[in-house]
Amino acid sequence: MRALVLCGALAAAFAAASAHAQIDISGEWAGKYHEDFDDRVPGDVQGDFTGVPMNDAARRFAESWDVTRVNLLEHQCQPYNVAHIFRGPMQFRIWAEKDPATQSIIAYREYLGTYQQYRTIWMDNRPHPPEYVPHTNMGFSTGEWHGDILTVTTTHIKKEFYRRSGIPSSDRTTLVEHYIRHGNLLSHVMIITDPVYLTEPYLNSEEFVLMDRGNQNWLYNCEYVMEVPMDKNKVPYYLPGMNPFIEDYAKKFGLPFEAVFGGAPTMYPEYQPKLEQLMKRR
Amino acid sequence: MRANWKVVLPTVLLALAAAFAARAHHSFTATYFEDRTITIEGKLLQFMFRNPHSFVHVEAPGDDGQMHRWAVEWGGAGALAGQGVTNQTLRAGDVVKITGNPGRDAADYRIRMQYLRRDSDGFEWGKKPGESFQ
Amino acid sequence: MTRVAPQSAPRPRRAAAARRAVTGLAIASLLAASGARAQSGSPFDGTSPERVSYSASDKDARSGMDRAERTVDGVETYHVQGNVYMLIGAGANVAVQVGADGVLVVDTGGGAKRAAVLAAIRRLSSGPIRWIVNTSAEADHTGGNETISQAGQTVNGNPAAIIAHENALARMTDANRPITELPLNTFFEPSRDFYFNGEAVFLYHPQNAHTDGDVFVYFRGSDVLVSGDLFTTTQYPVIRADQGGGVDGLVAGLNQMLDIAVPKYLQEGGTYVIPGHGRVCDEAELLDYRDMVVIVRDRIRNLAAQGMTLQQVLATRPALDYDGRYDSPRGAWTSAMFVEAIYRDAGKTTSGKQRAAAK
Amino acid sequence: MSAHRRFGRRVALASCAAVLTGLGVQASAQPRPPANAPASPKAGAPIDLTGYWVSVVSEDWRHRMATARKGDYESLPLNANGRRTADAWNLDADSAAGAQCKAFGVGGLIRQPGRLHVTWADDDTLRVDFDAGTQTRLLEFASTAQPSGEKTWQGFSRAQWLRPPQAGGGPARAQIGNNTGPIAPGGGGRGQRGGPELSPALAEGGSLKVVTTNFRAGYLRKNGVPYSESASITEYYHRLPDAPNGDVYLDVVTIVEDPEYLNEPLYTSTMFKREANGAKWSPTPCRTAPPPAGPQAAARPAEPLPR
Repeated sequence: MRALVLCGALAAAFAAASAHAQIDISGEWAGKYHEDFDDRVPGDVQGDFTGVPMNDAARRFAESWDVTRVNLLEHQCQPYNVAHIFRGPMQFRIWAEKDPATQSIIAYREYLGTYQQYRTIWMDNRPHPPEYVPHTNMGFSTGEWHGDILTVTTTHIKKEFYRRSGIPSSDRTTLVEHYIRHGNLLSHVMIITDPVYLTEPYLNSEEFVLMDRGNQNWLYNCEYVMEVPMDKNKVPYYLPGMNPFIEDYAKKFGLPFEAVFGGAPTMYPEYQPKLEQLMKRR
Repeated sequence: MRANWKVVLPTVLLALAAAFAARAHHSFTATYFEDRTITIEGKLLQFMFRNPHSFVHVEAPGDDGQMHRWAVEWGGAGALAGQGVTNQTLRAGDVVKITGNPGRDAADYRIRMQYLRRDSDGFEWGKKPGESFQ
Repeated sequence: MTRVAPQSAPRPRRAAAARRAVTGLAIASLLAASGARAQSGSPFDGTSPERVSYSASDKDARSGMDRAERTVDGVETYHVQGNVYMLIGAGANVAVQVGADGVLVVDTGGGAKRAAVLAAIRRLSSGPIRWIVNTSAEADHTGGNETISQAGQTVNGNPAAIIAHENALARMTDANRPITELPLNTFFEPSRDFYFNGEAVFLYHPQNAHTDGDVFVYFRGSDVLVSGDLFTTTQYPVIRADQGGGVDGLVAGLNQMLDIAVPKYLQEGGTYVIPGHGRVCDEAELLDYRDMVVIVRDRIRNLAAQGMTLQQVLATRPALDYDGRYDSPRGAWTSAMFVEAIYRDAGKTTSGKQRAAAK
Repeated sequence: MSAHRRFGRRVALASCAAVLTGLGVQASAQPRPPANAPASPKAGAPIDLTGYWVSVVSEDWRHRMATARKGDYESLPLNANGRRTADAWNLDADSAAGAQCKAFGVGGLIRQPGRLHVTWADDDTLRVDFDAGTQTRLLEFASTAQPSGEKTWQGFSRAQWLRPPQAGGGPARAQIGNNTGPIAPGGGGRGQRGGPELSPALAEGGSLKVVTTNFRAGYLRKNGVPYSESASITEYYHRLPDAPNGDVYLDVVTIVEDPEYLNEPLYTSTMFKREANGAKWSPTPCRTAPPPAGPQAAARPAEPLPR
C-alpha cells in the first residue's frame, strides 16, 4: 500500500514537472475581478482617477465630463475600445487561423462577449496600415511570440476612455499586450501609450481563467433609443470648475482630491509620505 | 409629485443585476443619487425593453407641478428576462407607481428603477420603498 | 440623428441608410465593420473565420492595386466604400466617385499636385470626368480645378463642369482666379441633388460655417460623406470670419452631417466620412469633433460673457483638453487662432434656424 | 510478510513503474531544456530578474498607496469569516502587539508600494529584498533546501524556472499551432512533415514559478484583510519583453488559496518597472499609515464571476 502511495506521489510530481509546457492560448476565458472591482464592473461614484498617469489635458477633459453624455443617441452604444475593454466585465474566446498548407498560424482571432467585438491579431509580419485608413474600436493588431509570451501591438484605435470617470483616450493610442498562460490561468498585461492624454505608459494587468463549463453570456446588442428626452444635439458637459461630482470618489473614501487627481507622481512609492501628510490634514 | 426622500441602502441584488446588465455602459452610482429615493405615479408612455439598459417613460408631475416625461432606467433586457420581465410586461397606458433613485441632474427627470407597482393587476417588481435585502 | 431600432421606422429620405443599419445589427456585418476597415485592403476581410485568405498583401480589394500601384507622385488612393475613393497627399483630400457614367471628383487638391491627382484618377477610371464639386473656395481644395476640368468633358463637349455654392464662386472671382478654375455651375439653395453612377448625390450648403460658401457631399448609394473643411482630423476647424464663416454655422453643419451618418454596428462603420484633411472616419469621430467644437465654443462664450479680454481667455487655455490632438503650433491654424475666431464670433448674430440647430 | 502480500507489493511496484514509465514517455514529449543546459539555476536562468524594480501602482490604488478604511475589502472574495476578521481589524492593537509586519508578510508584501532588489544569494537561491517593511525573501531552487520548523512572515519559497520549448523541443508548436510535441524545421519524424522556418524568438525567455509555505498569518491588505497560515501561495514572475521605449517591466501574478478566509482563489497581478540602480532604494520599517477618519466603509463585497 505504501508503495502505491509513493507511486501516486511520484506520478503527481512528474505530472507537475511537465505541466508548464502549455502555450496554446486558444479557448474561452472568463475574467477575474480581484483588483478594482467597483470601477471595472458596477462602477462607483464619479471621480475615480487613481493610478492613471493622466496629463493636464486629460484632467480638463475629465473636469468637463458629464456622465449623461452616454445617453445621447450617438454615444449610447459606443463600445469600449481595445485598450479599455479588458478592464470591464468580460469573457472572450481565442482561436487560431492556420494556413492549411503549412499549419502556420496566420492570425489569432478573438471574440469578446462585451459588445460582441471581434479582433484579428496578425501573426504573419504584415505591416500596420497607413494612418489614413479608418480607425476601429479594436484597432489593427500584430503579434509575435517571445518564448511562451504572446506580445501583441495594436494601433489605429478609436478614441474612447481609460475610465468611465471621464479619463479620455485618444486615437493616437498604442496598446502593447502580453498574453501568458499557466495551466488554466491566462495573464493579460496591457501597456498603453497615448501622447495626447498620458504622461507615461499606463499599465494594466488582468487574470482570466479557462471556462470549464461554458456560459450563455456571449451576446450583446444595443438598440438606439431616446433614453432620456433631450435635444438631440445637446452635448452634456460641465464648464471648467463647475463639475459638482468630480470629488465624490475622494470624499467617499476619505482621500485627498489632489492625490486622486495627481497622475503619475502618485503611482510610485515615494508618494506615500506625502499622501499620509495630506490625509493627516483632512 | 409625491416625493418621499429617504435613505435606502443599495442592495446587493440590484447592484449585481445592474453590474452585469450594464456591461460598462455607464456607472449607475455616478449617474443617480443612490442614497435617495423618489416616487412618481403616472401613465406609462413607452417601454423600451432593450440593451444596454431598458427604459420606461412615464408621464407624471414634477415638483414644479407641471407634467413631465420621466425616463426610468431599468435593467438590461437579459437581466430582466432572468427575472421574468418580458417586452409585454408593461404596456403604454398602464398606470404605474415607481420608486427609485433620482438622477443627479434634476432637469433630466430621470430615475433609476428600484420598485414598480401596477395597481390594476397588482404586478410588482423590485423592493418596496424602505425595504432592504440586507 | 435618426436611429433604427426595431420599434421605429426610418424616415423615407434615409431609407437606404436605414436598411444598411438594420443589416448592420447582424454579427456578420459587425465583423465587416470592425475587421476589414483597419486592414488596408487585407485579403483577410474579417467577415468570417471561414473566409480567411492566407496571403499577406495590401492589395485594394476593389481596384486590385497594391499600395505602390495606388501611389502616384506622393498622391495615394484609398478605396473608401462603394463607388468612392479618397486621394491623399494632394493638399486637401480629394474624393473620386467612379462608375458607368464616368467620374465625379469632389475637390481637386492644391495646384502643385494637380498632375498627380489626374494620373491617380485615370488609374481608377478611363471614363469621362463629368463633374467636379468644390466644397469651398479654398486654394488647397480647388487648385487642380483647371487641370481636372480640362481633362474631362460634359455630355455636350465642354470641360467637366465645376459645381459649388454661389458664394464660393464670388470668393474665387474676388481672388482673381482664372476663369478656367472657376465653378460656373453654382447653386444658392440649401441643397442640390442629382443622380450619377447609379446613386443619388446630395450637395448640402451649411450657412456661415467654415466660410459662407461651403458644401458637403453625400453619396447615398456608397454611403460616403465628403465634409470639406467643416471636419478634419488634423486640426481645429478653420472658421474664416472674413469669408462669412461662423462657429454656430459650423456646429449646425456638423449636426447636419450627424443626421445623415448612420453607423453599421455600435458606432462603427456604416457611413464613412472623408474629411477635408486627414484620415477616413465614421460617425463616432464626427461626433467627437462636434462635441469638441460645442464644448470649446461654450467655454469661450462663458468667459467672454464674464467680460474677459481675448488675452485673458487665451490664458485659461479653453481648448487645453483637445490641443494635444488638434493644435498645430507650426501649422496655418493654431489653437490660439481657433479660440480667437470663436471669441470674436461670440457677439455675432445668427439666424434663428442656425441657433436652433447649433444648440 | 506473506507471499500473497509480497506478490501484491510486486504488482503494485510494477504498476507504479509502468505508470511512471508512461509519464516519462509523456514528459519526454514535452519540451526539455537544451542539451547544453547549464548546471545551476543561476547560470541557466532563462530570464534575468536581478536588479532594482519599482512598483507602479496603477491598480487597487486606494488599497495600496493609502490605507483603506476598515471594512473596505473591495474586490476580494472573502467568506463570512474573512469579513468578520477584517471588520475586527485594529491598527493600534497590532502595533501594541508588535504585529506591525502582518501587512508585510508574503501574502501582502508584493502589493505594498516599494522597490525590489533581486540578487543571487548563491547558485541555487534568488534573494529578493523589499524596502517596504525591510523584508527579505529567499527563493530556493535546490530540492535539498527545506523549510525550518519555525514559521516566518515570508515563509519558505520553492522556486522553479519555467522554460519555453527549445529548438528541437518544439518551439514551433506556438508558431504552427501543434501543441502535441516537437517538430523539426523542414521535415522530420514523429509522423510530422515539416513546418515553417522557426523564429529564434520562440526560444526566448521563460518565467519563474514560486510556491511558498511555512509562513505566519498576515494581511492581504493594509487594513487588516486576513490570510491564514494554512493558505497556499503561488506566484509567477514574468519579465516582459522590452517595451518599445526601452522600459523593462516585471509582472508578478499571485494566487492565494485560503479556505479559511476566501470563497475562491484570489488572483492579483502586480507590475514593476526596472530601475537602473538603487538610488531610490529606501528601506522602511513595518508600519501602516492610519486609515482616513470616518465611518467603517460599506464596501460592496466582490461579486461572483459572470459565468
